[in-house]
Amino acid sequence: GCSSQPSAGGDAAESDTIKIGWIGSLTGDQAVWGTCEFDTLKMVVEDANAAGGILGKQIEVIGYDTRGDATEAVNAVKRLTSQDKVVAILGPNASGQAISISGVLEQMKVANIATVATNPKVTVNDDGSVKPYNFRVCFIDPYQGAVAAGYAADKLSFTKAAILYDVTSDYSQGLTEFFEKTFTEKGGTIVAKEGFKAGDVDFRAQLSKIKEAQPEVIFMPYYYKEVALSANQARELGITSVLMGGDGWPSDQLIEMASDAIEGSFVVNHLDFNDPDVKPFQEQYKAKYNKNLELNGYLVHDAFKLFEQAVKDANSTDSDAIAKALSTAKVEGITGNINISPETHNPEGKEAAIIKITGGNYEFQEKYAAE
Amino acid sequence: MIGFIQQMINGLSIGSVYALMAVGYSLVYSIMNFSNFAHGGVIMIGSYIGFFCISLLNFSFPVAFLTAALGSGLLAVVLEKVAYNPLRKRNAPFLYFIISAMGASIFLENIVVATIGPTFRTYPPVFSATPIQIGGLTIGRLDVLMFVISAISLSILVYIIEKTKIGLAIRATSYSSKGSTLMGVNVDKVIFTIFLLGGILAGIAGVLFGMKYTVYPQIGAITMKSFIAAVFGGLGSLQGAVIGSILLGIIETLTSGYISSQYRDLIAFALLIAVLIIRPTGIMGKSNEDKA
Amino acid sequence: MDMYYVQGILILAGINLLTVLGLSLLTGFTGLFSFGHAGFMAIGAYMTTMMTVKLGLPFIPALLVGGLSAALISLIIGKFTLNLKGDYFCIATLGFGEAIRLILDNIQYFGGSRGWAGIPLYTTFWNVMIIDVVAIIVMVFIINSRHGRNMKAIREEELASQIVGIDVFRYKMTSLGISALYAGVAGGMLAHYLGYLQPLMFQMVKSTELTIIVIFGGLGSITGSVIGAILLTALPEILRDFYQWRLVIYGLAVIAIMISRPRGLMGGKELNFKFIKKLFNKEKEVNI
Amino acid sequence: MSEMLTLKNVTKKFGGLTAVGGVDFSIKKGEIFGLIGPNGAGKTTIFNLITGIYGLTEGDVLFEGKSISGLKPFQIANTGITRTFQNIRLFKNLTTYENVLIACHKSASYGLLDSVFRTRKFKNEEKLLAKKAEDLMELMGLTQHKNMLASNLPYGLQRRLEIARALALNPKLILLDEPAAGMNPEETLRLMELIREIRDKLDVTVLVIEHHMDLIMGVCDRIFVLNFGLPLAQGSPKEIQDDKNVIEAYLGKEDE
Amino acid sequence: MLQIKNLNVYYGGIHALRGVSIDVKEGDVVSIIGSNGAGKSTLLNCISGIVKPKEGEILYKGQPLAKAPHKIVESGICQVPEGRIIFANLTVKENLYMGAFLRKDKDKIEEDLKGIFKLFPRLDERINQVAGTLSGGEQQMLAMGRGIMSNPNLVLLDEPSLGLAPLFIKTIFEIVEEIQNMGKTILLVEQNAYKALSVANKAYILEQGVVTLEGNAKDLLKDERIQEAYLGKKH
Ligand SMILES: Nc1ncnc2c1ncn2[C@@H]1O[C@H](COP(=O)(O)OP(=O)(O)OP(=O)(O)O)[C@@H](O)[C@H]1O
Ligand SMILES: Nc1ncnc2c1ncn2[C@@H]1O[C@H](COP(=O)(O)OP(=O)(O)OP(=O)(O)O)[C@@H](O)[C@H]1O
Ligand SMILES: [Mg+2]
Ligand SMILES: [Mg+2]
Repeated sequence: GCSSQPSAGGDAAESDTIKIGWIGSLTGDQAVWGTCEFDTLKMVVEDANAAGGILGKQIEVIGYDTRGDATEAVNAVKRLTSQDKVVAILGPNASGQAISISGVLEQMKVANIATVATNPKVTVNDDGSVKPYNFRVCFIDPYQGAVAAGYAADKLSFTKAAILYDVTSDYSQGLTEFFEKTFTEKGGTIVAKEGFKAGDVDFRAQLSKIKEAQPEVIFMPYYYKEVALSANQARELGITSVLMGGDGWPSDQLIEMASDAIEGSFVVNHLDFNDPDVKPFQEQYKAKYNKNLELNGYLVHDAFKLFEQAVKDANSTDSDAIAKALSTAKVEGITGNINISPETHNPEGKEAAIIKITGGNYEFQEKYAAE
Repeated sequence: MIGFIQQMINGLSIGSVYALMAVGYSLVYSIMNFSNFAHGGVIMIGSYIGFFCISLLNFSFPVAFLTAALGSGLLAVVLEKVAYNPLRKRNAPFLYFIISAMGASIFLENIVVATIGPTFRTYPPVFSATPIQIGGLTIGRLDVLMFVISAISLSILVYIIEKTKIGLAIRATSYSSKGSTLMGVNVDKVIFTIFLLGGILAGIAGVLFGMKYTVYPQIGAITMKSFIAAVFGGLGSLQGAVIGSILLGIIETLTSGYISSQYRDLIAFALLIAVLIIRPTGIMGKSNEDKA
Repeated sequence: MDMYYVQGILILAGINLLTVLGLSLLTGFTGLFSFGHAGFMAIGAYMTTMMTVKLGLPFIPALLVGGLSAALISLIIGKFTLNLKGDYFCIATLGFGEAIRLILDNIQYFGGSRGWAGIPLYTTFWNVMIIDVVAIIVMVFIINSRHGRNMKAIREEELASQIVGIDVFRYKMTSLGISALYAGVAGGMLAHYLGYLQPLMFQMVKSTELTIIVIFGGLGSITGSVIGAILLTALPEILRDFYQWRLVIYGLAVIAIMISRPRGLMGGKELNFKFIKKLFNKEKEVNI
Repeated sequence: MSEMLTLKNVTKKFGGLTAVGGVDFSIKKGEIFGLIGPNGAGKTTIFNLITGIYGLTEGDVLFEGKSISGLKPFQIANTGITRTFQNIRLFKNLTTYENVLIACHKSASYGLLDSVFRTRKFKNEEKLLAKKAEDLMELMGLTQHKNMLASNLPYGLQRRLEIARALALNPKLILLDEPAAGMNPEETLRLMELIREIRDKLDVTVLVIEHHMDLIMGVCDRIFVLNFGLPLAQGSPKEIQDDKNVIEAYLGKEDE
Repeated sequence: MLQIKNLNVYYGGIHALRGVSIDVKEGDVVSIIGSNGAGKSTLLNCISGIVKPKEGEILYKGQPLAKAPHKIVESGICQVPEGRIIFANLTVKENLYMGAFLRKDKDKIEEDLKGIFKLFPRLDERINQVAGTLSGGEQQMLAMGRGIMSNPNLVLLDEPSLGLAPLFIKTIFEIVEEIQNMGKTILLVEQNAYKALSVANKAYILEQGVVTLEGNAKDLLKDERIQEAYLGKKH
């Protein structure tokens, strides 16, 4: 027969390995981030295993590609939870996938720790109640948008801002919404708000229009490939405004692709890349994969640390027990202290790092929190 | 006013990007009567070939350019042999060609992801990045180059197709390959030529693209725009493809600049439909309304 | 294989199948090629969800509303574009699909591009199967009637169809409408399977995938569509362990089937047609 | 009112070329009417004008007293005019049977919902359609090729299938564009009988274009001759055969 | 000139030609007569290389015929196909130039073009018209003209009189004779058996894929069986 009774967790407790799952984009236009995230996770897990594993058990990672597609994410999670019987899932690197899997997680009683899924809806329902099996280690869109706007208005004293954003991206739209809200609340004006569509490579039409509005700062809340292209094109058109962005920016690739154009820009980030504590981690990754570490790597590292902590707290490898432990877990990660709030399943009070790009480097300015 | 002129320049330059892709695409369409959705994949490969020639093998720019053009030409020919030729031999309907092309496109994109990796790659600077400035207007050097190359390749192709014997054979074959076989045309050779030319154009486009927009596995996706542009202009007509591309570029920028950038594609699409309602075969398309 | 996981795939295959059936009518039987069916799915998905979430309608009526809205929109689109030939129509539908997505991206009432979360999970294995079976029966009945035959005639030769008195435009509209209805219902089911909606789900790639299934299965074959939907939904799942390589294999598989079986898997034929027919006869006895 | 079809000053220009200029004739009910003329005289164009495939530049076409100009081809077909094509246009990838069956569709009236619910009406009418298609194939001698794809039929049979398909509409008027092309004299003779049979048994008026004079002279009641798009002569076969202009422009001298 | 031995052709399950053997002498007009579906076009298509026989041998000037259709044309065999297959998207003139595709002798081509226009003045009048809009008969003339333009040694004519006005059919057969006088060999498939036999030196009767009768054309013209089956009651 085809009984659809969920049958996860259970027997996993008796085995002597702990299986964890990972999902994310290994193909499609988000593959850069997904690939780095998965690679980093494998590396971190190797280290953990070398150090004796968790509760004396070795850890095994099973990762599946989602192509950035919500439907695929659901399939992958069904497979991870029911067939591979993982005790928790890390990833994915986008909110859409993280939201769509919550039904399966609840059915199978397996927790997910999202890495860079910044949409508030990932962990809470529409009515404000928290989803029992969804967690994350990053701060959320409203926070990031507010930080950027607050910093631009209060610290940099800008009053005229323009926004260029990706209409089709939930991430970009989220940041835009909250940047706009906070910035105007603080007395600034949005002099231009222009959109483009994922996959676009030419932004000169929008930028020409922005140029005419003469903003002091242009907020560019999207990923670094588009950032590089649009920043270069902006400078080409003679735009001299300061550029500002979110956590889609930080990457060595960005510097490579648009070093001059982004000079003097401000970025809201999760951490300070030049922090001496972070360096060894970056170098280890670089040595192992001969690629530069992307932001996702830091966050998946923290997600794993959080998971490790929860298993220890629960003193069990039962998926449900891990989920319970996660909702109060505390851990010190490379992106800051992560204190999961039981009400929101977000890392509360996580401060953002403000970074300025100077001389082709990400220079840490200060920790900054929106009120 | 300056703003408007700048927008026109932007439009023209985006249009010539589309045109560069649309010509190669339209060329294949004009003879095979199907939309070669793998064209974007070939462009992408061309872009990678150029990139590796310059950055890994330290080829000079012209040599790299040539290698990329020939490499893509070769790839297009191989693609034809593998994915289309068997269909052609069986007189399969055009839909099957399209699907085969889609399969090829998925294959190309993902083989690059799986082997070379998904990272973005930046061409080393070949041209001075500083644009030409004329009285407050900016014109990118690469844009000018693209425009010139589109114009040249279009002229050459139009000459070949309309004035030469092989061009005549190409047009005849596009209507009936049985008929032209009976006239002694080596249809395989004609198709080989077409794909080679189309591939070379794709390679050229790929390198220019890579320089302008960086190289990554999905870069071929922009060909969708040139496909639309080719329809705008009238499928199978090379001139139409270029006119459609330039028009689409200008419409897009003017919409972004003066109406709404958020709804740009919606408006461009509405205009496309309007054009097609008035001229069901695009601007330059001949209505090959056959006689009853 | 765990049934929970397998069922998940079957549900998705069933949802895909629903759209593919509609698309098969349009492409396989009427000869119109659409790149915009993900758009109709999107309309169905959002309308159905609006009905269940905002207006509190039960699932099945909501699905009908979703399907009918998609059909209605398709008729409006069709009015303007069905006179276009071949690739021109194809591009028009492609533009439409992208336009729908762009509009949804900008409608904050539906969550914009940030998506719509918290949709109740009404879609189950059984309701998908039942709807599929009904959908297949209805489709086979339509195709094996004068209406279906007229559509085939249009696919073959438009002018000759006119001359034997077939209102080509009306039949194209009918075919488009029915196929959009199917897509709309499928969209609604998808929304209530995932519990989340985002315009991103209805990218052109989705339309492409659907078309690939239809042609993979064989134009003008319902059996082909069924087998194609199951096979091509399952294939990426079977290949899951191959990470990045699975889409490479998928692409190769598509080319391989096209060149080795240039009429698609079923080559326009119906598998065990007699069997299905027998099945229908039984159905009828129950019905009447 | 026995006038079935009337052409009044029918004119068609393609750019500068007048393919048909000021043609007037009318066909009576039950007639077999021949339309002849040299190649490129405009005969097929007249068919295209009558069936609505081309729009008239000038003039009017009346069918049973009512103007049909401006109607769409399918509407004209539904008033009772149908045709065959000079360049055969069958539903190529469908079988002979399906080709005929499709064309029978107007003999049924069940709707989409009837077919979905397989109502009694559906079943009865489907049986009727099948029967009718079989009869027509029998009449045209196509029964043994029932399940062959139309595109694989030999040329001559394709022509007969076109006629069968046209008859399936129960037309009042059928236009045949060179039905005997590609048939040998023997087959042409059979076709002549068939045309008479169509008129007598099925009560269909026939307008036929042909270059086989045996056929035209053998079956037509009246003949209209066109030359360079203009009327050249009109009359009984005898009159036409003896018409000096017609001989000079079209028939040539008998050489035997 | 052309020798066909024991040709067998299948279309899927259909056995279209069953052991057909034919001999064509240089300079002859050879007619092939048969009812619809007898396999006449199939035979010509085999010679042109478009249809591949399952069995059998075709010798041209004593050598096995080339495989690729375009090579066959190169060796001097040209078919004027049934149903014309003109290039509907090209103009009349371009169609004629396509006929001369393999020829290199530019001046001679222009000369031949003039010759064609003399044979078919109508084509001259329509020289820049898109061929797809020509009348049926005009298309047939174009197909003939295009065939002649390739200056072949062996011409395969598949029902050249199809759709032509009576006056013009005469012309077509005059042209056939004229081509023969130019020293070319012709293989003619015709429904108009009377005319076909009148111009031919030799003829074959093809019935359901089998040659049932062959012989001197003038003799066959008098043959009772032929008169009954193919010439109609009178002619
Ligand atoms: N769409 C068109 N555009 C331009 N000229 C056309 C078109 N259709 C027909 N003609 C021209 O009009 C004339 C009449 O053509 P039509 O097909 O009616 O001739 P026809 O009498 O049927 O000749 P045939 O006996 O050879 O079939 C021809 O000279 C043809 O070239
Ligand atoms: N492509 C094909 N597929 C299947 N059967 C075919 C095909 N082409 C021809 N046939 C069959 O082969 C037989 C011979 O056909 P062919 O066209 O050679 O006849 P023909 O003598 O030229 O007839 P006609 O006088 O009507 O032109 C016929 O029975 C026909 O149905
Ligand atoms: Mg005609
Ligand atoms: Mg034949």
